[in-house]
Amino acid sequence: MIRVAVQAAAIDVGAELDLHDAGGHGASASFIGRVRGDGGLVELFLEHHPVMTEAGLGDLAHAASDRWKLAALTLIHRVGAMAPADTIVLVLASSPHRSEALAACEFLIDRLKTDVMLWKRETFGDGRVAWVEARAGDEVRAERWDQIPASSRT
Amino acid sequence: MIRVAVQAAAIDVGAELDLHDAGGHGASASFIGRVRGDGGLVELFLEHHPVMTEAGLGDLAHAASDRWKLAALTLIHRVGAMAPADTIVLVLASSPHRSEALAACEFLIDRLKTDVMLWKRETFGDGRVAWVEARAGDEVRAERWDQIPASSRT
Amino acid sequence: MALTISYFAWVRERMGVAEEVVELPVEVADLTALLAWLAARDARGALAFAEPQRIRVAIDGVMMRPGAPLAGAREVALFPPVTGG
Amino acid sequence: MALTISYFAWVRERMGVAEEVVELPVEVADLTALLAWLAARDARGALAFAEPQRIRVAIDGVMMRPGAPLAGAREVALFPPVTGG
Repeated sequence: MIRVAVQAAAIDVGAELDLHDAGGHGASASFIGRVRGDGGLVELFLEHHPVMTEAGLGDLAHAASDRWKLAALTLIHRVGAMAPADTIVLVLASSPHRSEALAACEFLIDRLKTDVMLWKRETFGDGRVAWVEARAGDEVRAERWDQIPASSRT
Repeated sequence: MIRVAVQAAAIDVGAELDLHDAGGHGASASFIGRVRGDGGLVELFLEHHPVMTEAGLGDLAHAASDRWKLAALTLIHRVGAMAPADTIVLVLASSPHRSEALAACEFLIDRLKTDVMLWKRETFGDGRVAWVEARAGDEVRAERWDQIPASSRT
Repeated sequence: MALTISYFAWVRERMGVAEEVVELPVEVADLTALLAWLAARDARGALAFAEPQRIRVAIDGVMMRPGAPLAGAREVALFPPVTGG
Repeated sequence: MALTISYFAWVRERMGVAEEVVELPVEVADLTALLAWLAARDARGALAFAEPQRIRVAIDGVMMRPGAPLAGAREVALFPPVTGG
Protein backbone atom coordinates (compact mmCIF):
# COMPACT_ATOMS: atom_id res chain seq x y z
CA MET A 1 0.00 0.00 0.00
CA ILE A 2 1.27 3.46 -0.93
CA ARG A 3 -0.99 6.27 0.22
CA VAL A 4 -0.12 9.90 -0.63
CA ALA A 5 -2.31 12.91 0.09
CA VAL A 6 -2.15 16.71 0.21
CA GLN A 7 -5.17 17.97 2.08
CA ALA A 8 -6.67 21.04 3.74
CA ALA A 9 -8.56 18.85 6.23
CA ALA A 10 -7.03 17.85 9.59
CA ILE A 11 -4.84 14.73 9.46
CA ASP A 12 -6.41 11.82 11.36
CA VAL A 13 -3.27 10.09 12.64
CA GLY A 14 -5.22 7.34 14.42
CA ALA A 15 -7.13 6.37 11.28
CA GLU A 16 -3.93 6.31 9.20
CA LEU A 17 -2.17 4.21 11.83
CA ASP A 18 -5.09 1.78 11.88
CA LEU A 19 -4.50 1.08 8.17
CA HIS A 20 -0.89 0.07 8.94
CA ASP A 21 -1.93 -1.80 12.07
CA ALA A 22 -4.45 -3.84 10.09
CA GLY A 23 -1.59 -5.10 7.92
CA GLY A 24 0.07 -6.68 10.98
CA HIS A 25 3.52 -5.70 9.64
CA GLY A 26 6.42 -6.45 11.98
CA ALA A 27 7.54 -2.85 12.26
CA SER A 28 5.98 0.57 11.75
CA ALA A 29 7.93 3.80 12.10
CA SER A 30 6.16 7.12 12.09
CA PHE A 31 6.90 10.79 12.13
CA ILE A 32 4.39 13.45 13.09
CA GLY A 33 5.24 17.11 12.51
CA ARG A 34 3.11 19.68 14.33
CA VAL A 35 2.76 23.45 14.17
CA ARG A 36 4.90 25.03 16.90
CA GLY A 37 3.55 28.12 18.66
CA ASP A 38 7.05 29.61 19.00
CA GLY A 39 7.36 33.37 19.37
CA GLY A 40 3.63 33.96 19.66
CA LEU A 41 2.64 32.28 16.40
CA VAL A 42 -1.13 32.12 16.00
CA GLU A 43 -1.49 30.84 12.43
CA LEU A 44 0.62 28.91 9.98
CA PHE A 45 -0.52 29.10 6.39
CA LEU A 46 0.89 26.59 3.94
CA GLU A 47 0.68 27.44 0.25
CA HIS A 48 1.41 24.77 -2.34
CA HIS A 49 1.75 24.22 -6.06
CA PRO A 50 -0.97 21.56 -6.37
CA VAL A 51 0.41 19.65 -9.35
CA MET A 52 4.03 19.75 -8.23
CA THR A 53 3.29 18.93 -4.59
CA GLU A 54 1.33 15.82 -5.47
CA ALA A 55 3.97 14.77 -7.97
CA GLY A 56 6.75 15.47 -5.45
CA LEU A 57 5.14 13.37 -2.73
CA GLY A 58 4.49 10.57 -5.19
CA ASP A 59 8.10 10.58 -6.41
CA LEU A 60 9.33 10.58 -2.83
CA ALA A 61 7.11 7.65 -1.87
CA HIS A 62 8.34 5.66 -4.86
CA ALA A 63 11.99 6.52 -4.15
CA ALA A 64 11.55 5.14 -0.62
CA SER A 65 9.84 1.96 -1.77
CA ASP A 66 12.58 1.37 -4.36
CA ARG A 67 15.26 1.82 -1.70
CA TRP A 68 13.76 -0.20 1.15
CA LYS A 69 11.51 -3.22 1.35
CA LEU A 70 8.29 -1.62 2.60
CA ALA A 71 4.95 -3.28 3.21
CA ALA A 72 3.01 -0.01 3.52
CA LEU A 73 3.79 3.66 3.21
CA THR A 74 1.72 6.76 4.03
CA LEU A 75 2.68 10.34 3.29
CA ILE A 76 0.16 13.05 4.14
CA HIS A 77 0.75 16.78 4.08
CA ARG A 78 -1.71 19.35 5.23
CA VAL A 79 -2.01 22.73 3.45
CA GLY A 80 -3.91 25.95 4.13
CA ALA A 81 -4.39 27.65 7.50
CA MET A 82 -3.38 25.81 10.67
CA ALA A 83 -3.18 26.59 14.40
CA PRO A 84 -0.39 25.69 16.87
CA ALA A 85 -0.31 21.96 17.77
CA ASP A 86 -2.10 20.97 14.54
CA THR A 87 -0.46 18.11 12.65
CA ILE A 88 1.20 19.38 9.44
CA VAL A 89 2.77 16.19 8.18
CA LEU A 90 2.53 12.47 8.78
CA VAL A 91 4.96 9.82 7.56
CA LEU A 92 4.24 6.15 8.23
CA ALA A 93 6.47 3.35 6.97
CA SER A 94 5.85 -0.33 7.68
CA SER A 95 8.14 -3.22 6.93
CA PRO A 96 8.77 -6.73 8.21
CA HIS A 97 11.99 -5.36 9.82
CA ARG A 98 12.59 -2.33 11.97
CA SER A 99 15.75 -0.99 10.33
CA GLU A 100 13.97 -0.53 6.99
CA ALA A 101 10.90 1.11 8.51
CA LEU A 102 13.05 3.51 10.55
CA ALA A 103 15.39 4.43 7.70
CA ALA A 104 12.53 5.00 5.24
CA CYS A 105 10.67 7.20 7.72
CA GLU A 106 13.74 9.35 8.37
CA PHE A 107 14.55 9.60 4.65
CA LEU A 108 11.01 10.68 3.82
CA ILE A 109 10.78 13.43 6.41
CA ASP A 110 14.24 14.78 5.55
CA ARG A 111 13.45 14.87 1.84
CA LEU A 112 10.00 16.36 2.36
CA LYS A 113 11.64 19.47 3.76
CA THR A 114 13.34 20.29 0.47
CA ASP A 115 11.69 18.33 -2.34
CA VAL A 116 8.09 19.37 -1.89
CA MET A 117 6.62 22.55 -3.33
CA LEU A 118 5.32 24.19 -0.18
CA TRP A 119 5.71 27.65 1.32
CA LYS A 120 5.00 28.65 4.90
CA ARG A 121 3.59 31.97 6.04
CA GLU A 122 3.54 32.75 9.76
CA THR A 123 1.12 35.10 11.51
CA PHE A 124 1.94 36.22 15.06
CA GLY A 125 -0.23 37.50 17.88
CA ASP A 126 1.16 41.01 17.50
CA GLY A 127 0.00 41.15 13.87
CA ARG A 128 3.32 40.44 12.15
CA VAL A 129 3.02 38.27 9.02
CA ALA A 130 6.12 36.74 7.42
CA TRP A 131 6.97 34.14 4.84
CA VAL A 132 9.45 31.57 6.23
CA GLU A 133 12.90 31.54 4.59
CA ALA A 134 14.31 28.17 3.43
CA ARG A 135 16.78 26.80 5.98
CA ALA A 136 20.25 25.72 4.86
CA GLY A 137 20.21 22.93 7.50
CA ASP A 138 17.33 21.18 5.77
CA GLU A 139 19.25 20.98 2.51
CA VAL A 140 22.24 19.44 4.30
CA ARG A 141 20.10 16.76 5.98
CA ALA A 142 18.37 15.88 2.71
CA GLU A 143 21.60 15.74 0.69
CA ARG A 144 23.02 13.21 3.14
CA TRP A 145 20.81 10.59 1.49
CA ASP A 146 22.50 11.11 -1.85
CA GLN A 147 25.90 10.30 -0.36
CA ILE A 148 25.03 7.21 1.66
CA PRO A 149 24.78 3.97 -0.36
CA ALA A 150 21.35 2.36 0.04
CA SER A 151 22.90 -0.85 1.41
CA SER A 152 24.46 0.87 4.42
CA ARG A 153 21.14 2.37 5.47
CA THR A 154 19.21 -0.88 5.87
CA MET B 1 6.94 13.38 30.58
CA ILE B 2 8.70 10.03 30.79
CA ARG B 3 6.32 7.07 30.77
CA VAL B 4 7.69 3.51 31.07
CA ALA B 5 5.57 0.37 31.39
CA VAL B 6 5.88 -3.40 31.17
CA GLN B 7 2.41 -4.86 30.87
CA ALA B 8 0.49 -8.03 30.02
CA ALA B 9 -2.44 -5.98 28.69
CA ALA B 10 -2.66 -4.95 25.01
CA ILE B 11 -0.84 -1.71 24.17
CA ASP B 12 -3.27 1.07 23.22
CA VAL B 13 -1.14 2.95 20.69
CA GLY B 14 -3.83 5.57 20.02
CA ALA B 15 -4.17 6.48 23.71
CA GLU B 16 -0.38 6.76 24.12
CA LEU B 17 -0.12 8.89 20.99
CA ASP B 18 -2.88 11.16 22.31
CA LEU B 19 -0.71 11.94 25.35
CA HIS B 20 2.09 13.16 23.06
CA ASP B 21 -0.35 14.91 20.75
CA ALA B 22 -1.80 16.85 23.68
CA GLY B 23 1.64 18.29 24.33
CA GLY B 24 1.67 19.89 20.86
CA HIS B 25 5.38 19.16 20.50
CA GLY B 26 6.87 20.04 17.11
CA ALA B 27 7.94 16.50 16.29
CA SER B 28 6.97 13.00 17.40
CA ALA B 29 8.73 9.89 16.17
CA SER B 30 7.34 6.48 16.94
CA PHE B 31 8.20 2.86 16.53
CA ILE B 32 5.68 0.04 16.77
CA GLY B 33 6.90 -3.55 16.84
CA ARG B 34 4.32 -6.27 16.16
CA VAL B 35 4.27 -10.06 16.39
CA ARG B 36 5.02 -11.55 12.97
CA GLY B 37 3.19 -14.70 11.97
CA ASP B 38 6.22 -16.02 10.06
CA GLY B 39 6.54 -19.77 9.53
CA GLY B 40 3.12 -20.57 10.96
CA LEU B 41 3.65 -18.92 14.35
CA VAL B 42 0.46 -18.96 16.42
CA GLU B 43 1.70 -17.65 19.79
CA LEU B 44 4.59 -15.57 21.02
CA PHE B 45 5.23 -15.78 24.75
CA LEU B 46 7.45 -13.15 26.34
CA GLU B 47 8.99 -13.97 29.69
CA HIS B 48 10.65 -11.23 31.71
CA HIS B 49 12.61 -10.61 34.87
CA PRO B 50 10.19 -8.10 36.42
CA VAL B 51 12.65 -6.06 38.48
CA MET B 52 15.36 -5.98 35.83
CA THR B 53 13.00 -5.25 32.93
CA GLU B 54 11.48 -2.23 34.66
CA ALA B 55 14.92 -1.00 35.70
CA GLY B 56 16.28 -1.59 32.18
CA LEU B 57 13.49 0.40 30.51
CA GLY B 58 13.87 3.18 33.06
CA ASP B 59 17.63 3.39 32.51
CA LEU B 60 17.11 3.42 28.75
CA ALA B 61 14.54 6.21 28.95
CA HIS B 62 16.86 8.31 31.09
CA ALA B 63 19.83 7.65 28.80
CA ALA B 64 17.77 8.95 25.87
CA SER B 65 16.59 12.04 27.71
CA ASP B 66 20.17 12.82 28.80
CA ARG B 67 21.35 12.49 25.22
CA TRP B 68 18.64 14.39 23.36
CA LYS B 69 16.38 17.27 24.25
CA LEU B 70 13.05 15.46 24.55
CA ALA B 71 9.70 16.91 25.54
CA ALA B 72 8.02 13.53 26.09
CA LEU B 73 9.07 9.90 25.97
CA THR B 74 7.03 6.70 26.14
CA LEU B 75 8.43 3.18 26.30
CA ILE B 76 5.94 0.32 26.66
CA HIS B 77 6.70 -3.36 26.39
CA ARG B 78 4.13 -6.08 26.46
CA VAL B 79 4.87 -9.44 28.13
CA GLY B 80 3.07 -12.79 28.34
CA ALA B 81 1.20 -14.56 25.53
CA MET B 82 0.54 -12.69 22.26
CA ALA B 83 -0.94 -13.52 18.84
CA PRO B 84 0.37 -12.51 15.40
CA ALA B 85 -0.17 -8.78 14.62
CA ASP B 86 -0.35 -7.85 18.32
CA THR B 87 1.82 -4.89 19.29
CA ILE B 88 4.81 -6.02 21.38
CA VAL B 89 6.60 -2.73 21.84
CA LEU B 90 5.91 0.97 21.46
CA VAL B 91 8.48 3.76 21.48
CA LEU B 92 7.33 7.39 21.26
CA ALA B 93 9.72 10.32 21.41
CA SER B 94 8.64 13.95 21.10
CA SER B 95 10.86 16.98 20.78
CA PRO B 96 10.64 20.51 19.40
CA HIS B 97 12.85 19.32 16.49
CA ARG B 98 12.59 16.29 14.26
CA SER B 99 16.21 15.14 14.28
CA GLU B 100 16.18 14.63 18.04
CA ALA B 101 12.84 12.81 18.07
CA LEU B 102 13.97 10.50 15.22
CA ALA B 103 17.39 9.76 16.71
CA ALA B 104 16.00 9.06 20.18
CA CYS B 105 13.35 6.72 18.77
CA GLU B 106 15.91 4.74 16.78
CA PHE B 107 18.33 4.60 19.74
CA LEU B 108 15.61 3.33 22.06
CA ILE B 109 14.39 0.53 19.83
CA ASP B 110 17.93 -0.60 18.99
CA ARG B 111 18.91 -0.68 22.65
CA LEU B 112 15.70 -2.39 23.73
CA LYS B 113 16.69 -5.41 21.68
CA THR B 114 19.76 -6.08 23.82
CA ASP B 115 19.46 -4.19 27.11
CA VAL B 116 16.11 -5.41 28.34
CA MET B 117 15.62 -8.67 30.22
CA LEU B 118 13.12 -10.43 27.99
CA TRP B 119 12.98 -13.87 26.43
CA LYS B 120 10.76 -14.98 23.56
CA ARG B 121 9.18 -18.40 23.13
CA GLU B 122 7.49 -19.22 19.83
CA THR B 123 4.68 -21.74 19.34
CA PHE B 124 3.86 -22.85 15.81
CA GLY B 125 0.71 -24.28 14.25
CA ASP B 126 2.32 -27.71 13.91
CA GLY B 127 2.95 -27.88 17.67
CA ARG B 128 6.63 -26.93 17.69
CA VAL B 129 7.68 -24.76 20.65
CA ALA B 130 11.09 -23.05 20.69
CA TRP B 131 12.87 -20.32 22.63
CA VAL B 132 14.29 -17.67 20.30
CA GLU B 133 18.10 -17.37 20.16
CA ALA B 134 19.69 -13.92 20.59
CA ARG B 135 20.68 -12.42 17.22
CA ALA B 136 24.21 -11.13 16.65
CA GLY B 137 22.82 -8.38 14.40
CA ASP B 138 20.96 -6.79 17.28
CA GLU B 139 24.12 -6.44 19.33
CA VAL B 140 25.89 -4.76 16.40
CA ARG B 141 23.06 -2.22 15.92
CA ALA B 142 22.94 -1.40 19.63
CA GLU B 143 26.74 -1.04 19.96
CA ARG B 144 26.73 1.54 17.17
CA TRP B 145 25.34 4.04 19.67
CA ASP B 146 28.41 3.66 21.91
CA GLN B 147 30.70 4.65 19.03
CA ILE B 148 28.82 7.68 17.71
CA PRO B 149 29.36 10.90 19.70
CA ALA B 150 26.05 12.30 20.95
CA SER B 151 26.64 15.58 19.12
CA SER B 152 26.72 13.99 15.66
CA ARG B 153 23.36 12.30 16.21
CA THR B 154 21.33 15.43 16.86
CA MET C 1 4.44 34.45 -27.58
CA ALA C 2 1.53 33.86 -25.16
CA LEU C 3 2.64 32.38 -21.86
CA THR C 4 0.80 31.53 -18.62
CA ILE C 5 2.73 32.65 -15.55
CA SER C 6 1.77 31.54 -12.05
CA TYR C 7 3.13 33.08 -8.84
CA PHE C 8 3.43 31.60 -5.37
CA ALA C 9 3.97 32.75 -1.78
CA TRP C 10 5.43 36.28 -1.45
CA VAL C 11 5.98 36.51 -5.19
CA ARG C 12 2.20 36.05 -5.62
CA GLU C 13 1.47 38.60 -2.89
CA ARG C 14 3.77 41.20 -4.46
CA MET C 15 2.38 40.59 -7.96
CA GLY C 16 -1.20 40.80 -6.65
CA VAL C 17 -2.32 37.88 -8.86
CA ALA C 18 -1.90 34.11 -8.70
CA GLU C 19 -1.81 33.65 -12.46
CA GLU C 20 -1.81 35.70 -15.65
CA VAL C 21 -1.41 35.19 -19.39
CA VAL C 22 1.21 37.49 -20.92
CA GLU C 23 2.22 38.25 -24.49
CA LEU C 24 6.02 38.12 -24.48
CA PRO C 25 8.23 40.19 -26.81
CA VAL C 26 10.27 37.91 -29.08
CA GLU C 27 13.57 38.97 -27.47
CA VAL C 28 12.47 37.51 -24.08
CA ALA C 29 13.82 34.05 -24.86
CA ASP C 30 14.99 32.66 -21.54
CA LEU C 31 14.15 32.75 -17.81
CA THR C 32 16.74 35.41 -16.99
CA ALA C 33 15.20 37.71 -19.62
CA LEU C 34 11.70 36.91 -18.36
CA LEU C 35 12.52 37.99 -14.79
CA ALA C 36 14.15 41.21 -16.08
CA TRP C 37 11.12 41.91 -18.31
CA LEU C 38 8.67 41.42 -15.40
CA ALA C 39 10.82 43.64 -13.12
CA ALA C 40 10.81 46.43 -15.77
CA ARG C 41 7.12 46.11 -16.66
CA ASP C 42 5.55 47.78 -13.60
CA ALA C 43 5.96 48.59 -9.90
CA ARG C 44 4.57 45.22 -8.79
CA GLY C 45 7.11 43.39 -10.93
CA ALA C 46 9.93 45.66 -9.74
CA LEU C 47 9.06 44.72 -6.14
CA ALA C 48 8.64 41.00 -6.77
CA PHE C 49 11.74 40.54 -8.94
CA ALA C 50 14.19 43.05 -7.40
CA GLU C 51 16.38 40.09 -6.34
CA PRO C 52 16.11 37.52 -9.17
CA GLN C 53 18.61 35.20 -7.42
CA ARG C 54 15.89 34.57 -4.79
CA ILE C 55 13.43 33.27 -7.40
CA ARG C 56 12.99 29.61 -8.31
CA VAL C 57 11.35 28.59 -11.58
CA ALA C 58 9.42 25.62 -12.89
CA ILE C 59 8.44 25.23 -16.53
CA ASP C 60 5.39 23.01 -17.08
CA GLY C 61 5.86 21.51 -13.62
CA VAL C 62 9.61 20.84 -13.88
CA MET C 63 12.20 22.81 -11.88
CA MET C 64 14.59 24.66 -14.22
CA ARG C 65 17.97 26.38 -13.79
CA PRO C 66 17.89 30.24 -13.93
CA GLY C 67 19.00 30.68 -17.57
CA ALA C 68 16.82 27.97 -19.17
CA PRO C 69 15.23 28.80 -22.54
CA LEU C 70 11.50 29.49 -22.79
CA ALA C 71 11.00 27.86 -26.20
CA GLY C 72 8.04 25.47 -26.05
CA ALA C 73 6.98 26.51 -22.55
CA ARG C 74 3.23 26.68 -21.83
CA GLU C 75 3.25 27.52 -18.11
CA VAL C 76 5.99 29.13 -16.05
CA ALA C 77 5.76 29.08 -12.23
CA LEU C 78 7.77 31.67 -10.28
CA PHE C 79 8.29 31.34 -6.52
CA PRO C 80 10.73 31.65 -3.59
CA PRO C 81 12.77 28.65 -2.38
CA VAL C 82 10.38 26.14 -0.82
CA THR C 83 9.97 25.90 2.95
CA GLY C 84 7.82 22.79 3.00
CA GLY C 85 7.52 19.85 5.34
CA MET D 1 25.49 -20.31 52.56
CA ALA D 2 21.77 -19.92 51.75
CA LEU D 3 21.15 -18.43 48.34
CA THR D 4 18.01 -17.75 46.33
CA ILE D 5 18.37 -18.79 42.69
CA SER D 6 15.83 -17.80 40.04
CA TYR D 7 15.66 -19.31 36.55
CA PHE D 8 14.24 -17.85 33.36
CA ALA D 9 13.15 -19.02 29.89
CA TRP D 10 14.51 -22.45 28.86
CA VAL D 11 16.72 -22.59 31.97
CA ARG D 12 13.53 -22.35 34.07
CA GLU D 13 11.81 -25.01 31.96
CA ARG D 14 14.73 -27.42 32.26
CA MET D 15 15.06 -26.84 36.01
CA GLY D 16 11.31 -27.30 36.47
CA VAL D 17 11.14 -24.42 38.99
CA ALA D 18 11.22 -20.63 38.71
CA GLU D 19 13.01 -20.13 42.01
CA GLU D 20 14.59 -22.11 44.82
CA VAL D 21 16.63 -21.52 47.96
CA VAL D 22 19.80 -23.64 48.09
CA GLU D 23 22.38 -24.29 50.79
CA LEU D 24 25.73 -23.92 49.04
CA PRO D 25 28.89 -25.81 50.06
CA VAL D 26 31.58 -23.37 51.18
CA GLU D 27 33.84 -24.22 48.20
CA VAL D 28 31.22 -22.89 45.72
CA ALA D 29 32.54 -19.33 45.84
CA ASP D 30 31.95 -17.92 42.38
CA LEU D 31 29.52 -18.14 39.47
CA THR D 32 31.61 -20.64 37.51
CA ALA D 33 31.60 -22.97 40.51
CA LEU D 34 27.85 -22.42 41.03
CA LEU D 35 27.01 -23.51 37.45
CA ALA D 36 29.25 -26.58 37.81
CA TRP D 37 27.64 -27.44 41.15
CA LEU D 38 24.11 -27.16 39.73
CA ALA D 39 25.10 -29.27 36.68
CA ALA D 40 26.49 -31.99 38.97
CA ARG D 41 23.59 -31.91 41.46
CA ASP D 42 20.91 -33.73 39.44
CA ALA D 43 19.63 -34.57 35.96
CA ARG D 44 17.65 -31.31 35.64
CA GLY D 45 20.78 -29.29 36.43
CA ALA D 46 22.87 -31.39 34.05
CA LEU D 47 20.41 -30.57 31.26
CA ALA D 48 20.10 -26.85 32.06
CA PHE D 49 23.81 -26.19 32.57
CA ALA D 50 25.42 -28.56 30.04
CA GLU D 51 26.71 -25.50 28.15
CA PRO D 52 27.60 -22.93 30.82
CA GLN D 53 28.87 -20.46 28.17
CA ARG D 54 25.22 -20.04 27.08
CA ILE D 55 24.15 -18.88 30.55
CA ARG D 56 23.96 -15.22 31.62
CA VAL D 57 23.93 -14.29 35.29
CA ALA D 58 22.64 -11.41 37.37
CA ILE D 59 23.40 -11.03 41.09
CA ASP D 60 20.82 -8.98 42.99
CA GLY D 61 19.56 -7.50 39.73
CA VAL D 62 22.96 -6.60 38.24
CA MET D 63 24.48 -8.44 35.24
CA MET D 64 27.76 -10.11 36.19
CA ARG D 65 30.67 -11.61 34.26
CA PRO D 66 30.92 -15.44 34.32
CA GLY D 67 33.59 -15.79 37.05
CA ALA D 68 32.22 -13.19 39.49
CA PRO D 69 32.40 -14.06 43.22
CA LEU D 70 29.25 -14.98 45.14
CA ALA D 71 30.26 -13.33 48.42
CA GLY D 72 27.43 -11.14 49.69
CA ALA D 73 24.93 -12.31 47.03
CA ARG D 74 21.31 -12.70 48.12
CA GLU D 75 19.68 -13.60 44.79
CA VAL D 76 21.26 -15.08 41.68
CA ALA D 77 19.30 -15.10 38.41
CA LEU D 78 20.35 -17.59 35.71
CA PHE D 79 19.08 -17.28 32.14
CA PRO D 80 19.91 -17.49 28.41
CA PRO D 81 21.00 -14.38 26.47
CA VAL D 82 18.02 -12.04 26.22
CA THR D 83 15.92 -11.89 23.04
CA GLY D 84 13.75 -8.93 24.00
CA GLY D 85 12.33 -6.00 22.09
